[in-house]
Amino acid sequence: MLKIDDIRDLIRLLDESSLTELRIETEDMKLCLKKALTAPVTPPAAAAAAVAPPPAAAASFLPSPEAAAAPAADPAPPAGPAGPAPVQEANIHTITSPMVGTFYRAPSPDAPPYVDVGSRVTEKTVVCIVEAMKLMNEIEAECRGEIIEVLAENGQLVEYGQPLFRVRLG
Amino acid sequence: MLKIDDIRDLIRLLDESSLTELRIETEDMKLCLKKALTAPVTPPAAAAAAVAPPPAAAASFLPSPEAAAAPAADPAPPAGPAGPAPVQEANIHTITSPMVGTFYRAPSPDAPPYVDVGSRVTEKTVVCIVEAMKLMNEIEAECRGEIIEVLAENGQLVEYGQPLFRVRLG
Amino acid sequence: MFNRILVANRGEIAVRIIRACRELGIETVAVYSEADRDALHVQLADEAYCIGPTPSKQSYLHIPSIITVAALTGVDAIHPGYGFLAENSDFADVCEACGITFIGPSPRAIETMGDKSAARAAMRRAGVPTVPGSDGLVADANEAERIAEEIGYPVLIKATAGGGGKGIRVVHDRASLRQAFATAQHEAETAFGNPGVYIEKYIERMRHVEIQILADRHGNVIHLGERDCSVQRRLQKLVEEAPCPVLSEETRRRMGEAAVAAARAVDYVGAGTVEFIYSLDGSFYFMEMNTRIQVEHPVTEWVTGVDLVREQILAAAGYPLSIRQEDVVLRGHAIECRINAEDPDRNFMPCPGQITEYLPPGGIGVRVDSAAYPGYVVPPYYDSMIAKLIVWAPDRQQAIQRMLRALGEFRIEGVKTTIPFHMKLMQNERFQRGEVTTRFLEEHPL
Amino acid sequence: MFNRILVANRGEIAVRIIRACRELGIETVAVYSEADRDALHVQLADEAYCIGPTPSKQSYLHIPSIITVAALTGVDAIHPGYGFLAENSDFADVCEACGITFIGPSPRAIETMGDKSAARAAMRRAGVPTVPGSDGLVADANEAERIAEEIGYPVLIKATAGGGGKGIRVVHDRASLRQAFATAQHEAETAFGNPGVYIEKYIERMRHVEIQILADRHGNVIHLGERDCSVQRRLQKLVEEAPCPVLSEETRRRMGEAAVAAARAVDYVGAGTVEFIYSLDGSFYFMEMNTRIQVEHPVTEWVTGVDLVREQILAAAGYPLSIRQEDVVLRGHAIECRINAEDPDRNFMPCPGQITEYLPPGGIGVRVDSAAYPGYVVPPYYDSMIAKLIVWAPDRQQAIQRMLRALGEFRIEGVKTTIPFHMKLMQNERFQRGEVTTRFLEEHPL
Repeated sequence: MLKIDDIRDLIRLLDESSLTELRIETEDMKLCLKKALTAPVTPPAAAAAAVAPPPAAAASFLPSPEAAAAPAADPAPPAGPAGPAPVQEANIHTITSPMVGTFYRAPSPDAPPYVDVGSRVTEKTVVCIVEAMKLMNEIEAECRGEIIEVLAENGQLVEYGQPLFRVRLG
Repeated sequence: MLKIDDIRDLIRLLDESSLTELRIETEDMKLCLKKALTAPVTPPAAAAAAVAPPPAAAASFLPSPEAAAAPAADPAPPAGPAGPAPVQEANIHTITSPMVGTFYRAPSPDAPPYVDVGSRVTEKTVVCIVEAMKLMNEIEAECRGEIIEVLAENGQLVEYGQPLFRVRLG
Repeated sequence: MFNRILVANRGEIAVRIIRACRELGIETVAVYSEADRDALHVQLADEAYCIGPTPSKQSYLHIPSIITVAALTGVDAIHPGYGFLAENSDFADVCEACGITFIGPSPRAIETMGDKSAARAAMRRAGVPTVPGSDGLVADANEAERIAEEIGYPVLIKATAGGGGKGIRVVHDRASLRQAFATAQHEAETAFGNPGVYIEKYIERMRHVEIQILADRHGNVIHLGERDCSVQRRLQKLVEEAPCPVLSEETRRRMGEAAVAAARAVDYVGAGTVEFIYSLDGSFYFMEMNTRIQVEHPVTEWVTGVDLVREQILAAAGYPLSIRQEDVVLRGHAIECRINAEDPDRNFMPCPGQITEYLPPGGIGVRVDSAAYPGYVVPPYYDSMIAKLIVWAPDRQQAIQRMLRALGEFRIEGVKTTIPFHMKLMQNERFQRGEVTTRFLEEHPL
Repeated sequence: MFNRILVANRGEIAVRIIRACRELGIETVAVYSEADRDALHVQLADEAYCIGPTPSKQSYLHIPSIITVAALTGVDAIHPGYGFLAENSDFADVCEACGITFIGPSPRAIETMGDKSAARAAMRRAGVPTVPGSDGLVADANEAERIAEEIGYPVLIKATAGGGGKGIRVVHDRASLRQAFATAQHEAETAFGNPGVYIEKYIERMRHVEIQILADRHGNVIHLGERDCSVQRRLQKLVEEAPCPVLSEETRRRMGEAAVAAARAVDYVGAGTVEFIYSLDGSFYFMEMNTRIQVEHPVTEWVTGVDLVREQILAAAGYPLSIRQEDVVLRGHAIECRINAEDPDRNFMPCPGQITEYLPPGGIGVRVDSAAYPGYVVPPYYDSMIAKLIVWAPDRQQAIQRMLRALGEFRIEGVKTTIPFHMKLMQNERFQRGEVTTRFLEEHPL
């Protein structure tokens, strides 16, 4: 009869091999090990989830007749929806948009931007404006640190939750 | 018999590996460990495959209205379809039915069975009859050894490929 | 014609609208809450924007966000679906003010029909039969008592701002009227922010029969026959069918004409539904008008061959209706079952979760409207409907057999559904004979 | 009525038959080959039996095994579907001899229509127009030459035992006739075990138009309008529609009457199809009769509202047809696309394999007949059809838009399919204008 160490070995062997299943039957014992089909099968959930991350991919789960017919003729779609916020690195904070609207980096077209890469911010520093329904919503940093990346473009439609700035805390 | 610590080890092993399933059956114990596929989704492939193995489960993928309505009133369904032949143990041969038909263990109702558990068979030994289209087809052992199990019942409908006898070779 | 429409909804109705748009060559813009990132309507639309967090109030009901997306994506029109903002006249107003077509009737029509007591009054003026009751709002318990005596018990006290079965109390005798009246007013105030209530005679044995109407901007108003939605649980519809199994041709005609009169009374445009109480003696009374597309619209689509969402969009764009009243011919029988993620064995407790396996039924006479797919997670935040299963057959008996067949084929694993309930219902002899009132499930639990 | 039917087929048509039986309250017995253990028809039937190994000859074409299961499970009838044993008169004979109803016409009718030259002769006697050509089999090359001169080139040399586009040669001039005749005879002998050939005028620019008929055992024969199956690739149908976009009401009537006469000539019972060559000048000629249910039957079901498989089963059980000729009314337009596991970019090379993701389209006017499901493995041993996608709309243009919408929604991953081909076809202007002959794809590759 197989011992626990034998089984451990078998698991490791199967794991490292390209095999997907192992069955042993003896007079006094049956053992069956199975492995998920590594890559070939994308489970639907993963496929669906995979839809979100890359911007503009949200409409790609099912091809639209138009898209299939004229893949290149699409008239400049606006920025795709924001994927789920990227994994937070330690010490880095991402400022996201609290509403859907137009993103403006400055209070007026000819004014300098509120912040830029390298700017120091505190909780109350206004970092941008998101315009919704003709209302200019000043967005505050809500953290203390240094802007290390601007993630949205001036005048762009930003979604709820879309990352706008990355800030190194401190 | 496995101890709780062994099982704990096995769980950890399975968890850390890319395997998804582990089954152990011994005389006095059955153990089955399963893991959800990456995302907690059952990939359709695995789900569909799971339909086949247990005999009589083939018709269960979609419930029939009748079945759901009156689960007990089903008028004696004949033996379910044969599942895939069980894994061949070393030294054991399974004689399967080469056609669909009625299984008879003896040449006539009052004659003794061709073979029984313990009977010695050679390649040409007739082990049973499968009647199809009023034709009595004598089935030969096609192996040499000792009958250790009779798997079908006299007068039963047997499918193509259905296991009829188990023979210990030698 | 519209080039681009924003779909201000989620779930199967958002998918339904996207399908209609695609067939019309109209681009679609979907909006979604954070919980609906992986939703089918998001995947099917040409573009999709996250407009807010999970709670509806901050997303699907949040007018500023929706209007912002509409303006920034340059849509010509917004389709509100049903629920959410579909019967919100403020929203229709805002759309109009922003130069975006609201696919639905005028804000005034929504408002009139949304105020139940104003609607009753308008219907009476239009000559549509209404249930005996108060002329408008009832000021106090004394007046309530007087009216109840006049029309006879039992009576209903209804919140004028209610709807969809909410804000209603039954009073069986004088002894309990005063207490009930006070409670009803208080509840109406709390639930709807409007304490106004009115009184109606309570018709105990009734069928819920409703007429589908279509109207364009050129004065054409037609009706497309009725739907029977009598199978209800706590005033929520579970099964709908067309035609109603007990309506005479003559009553159908009169009810249809009443519905057209109701629509004309508010200068209706688009698709709408006039709900009637159908008493078992053959008389009928106006109940309310739903100024939007309805969940159960597919059964009408199948027996008439008319695509209601398409007509609704075309009417909003100023096109005349594609059919005239005389072209409306009912053919065969259609039934819809609402497949909800609920456990019928545990008092229809909602069962959100992941659908691990999903295979809808197919073949002849079967339609499935759904936003589900294998791996989809039914979120616990919105309604529990997973799919609408609609069947058609030449007659009702065959339609019931077909529904039973399709329900048996429908494979949904991972969450409990109402499929077993519907299978029992389809095999119930009373249901098969068409002997159903709105209290059917109460009186004959399956 | 039958209590229990054996379904002697696999794939979507087996599922179709099981669905019809279930709706009629008839139990079903499925049979399957070793390769089809996990097939949907096996899962859906009330019982299922493995009857042999993978090759059709040893399973789906193996009469003794099928009859054995039928006898042992006590079925009243066998439905052969299409293909396999559906047009095998020996099988129909054996069924009869065993006291089991064969759901189809008599063995004699199958035989007559299966012998193409005998069928032509029978049709001429019945007054059904046939293509100019030989009176029966052509004995030798001299006779062939004489007939070809008479009717004019180009001509077709056809194997009397052929069918479904197999065993046909085109001869364009006298120079190549003798050689072609000899080769054709040899091929016919080799392929069908019968060297008999006959000659017909080759009509180059034609549409394939066929009439659906239904007949019962009480002498009622009706037709249910036509299907246009002109979109073909190597004589294999890819897309079918009803009605034919160019047929006049008058031609429809005459063609229908000719089809009824054809059916009456062989005392037909059940569902059958009379295929015609429709020449662009408006004339039509009998091509052949298929004595079974056809792949493309759903388009007729949708425009007529008649369940053909149900009628077929009821007729076999001795019931009269449920509709009369005057009740047959065509409504709207239906199109079917055959979704095959083939790579349209690589010359329609078959692509068997596992379907890793599967989500059929839904919503208004969409029907899917399929035996696929997520995880299903399309075996390489049988035909490559995965699904039939059928749409209905009030007119042809809307039906095309709807088909495009549904094709775009249809999600099949893991195998290549003909969906991209169908999307191109639906967007082709000639197809949209209905200007299609059987050589369309040859002359205008998509």
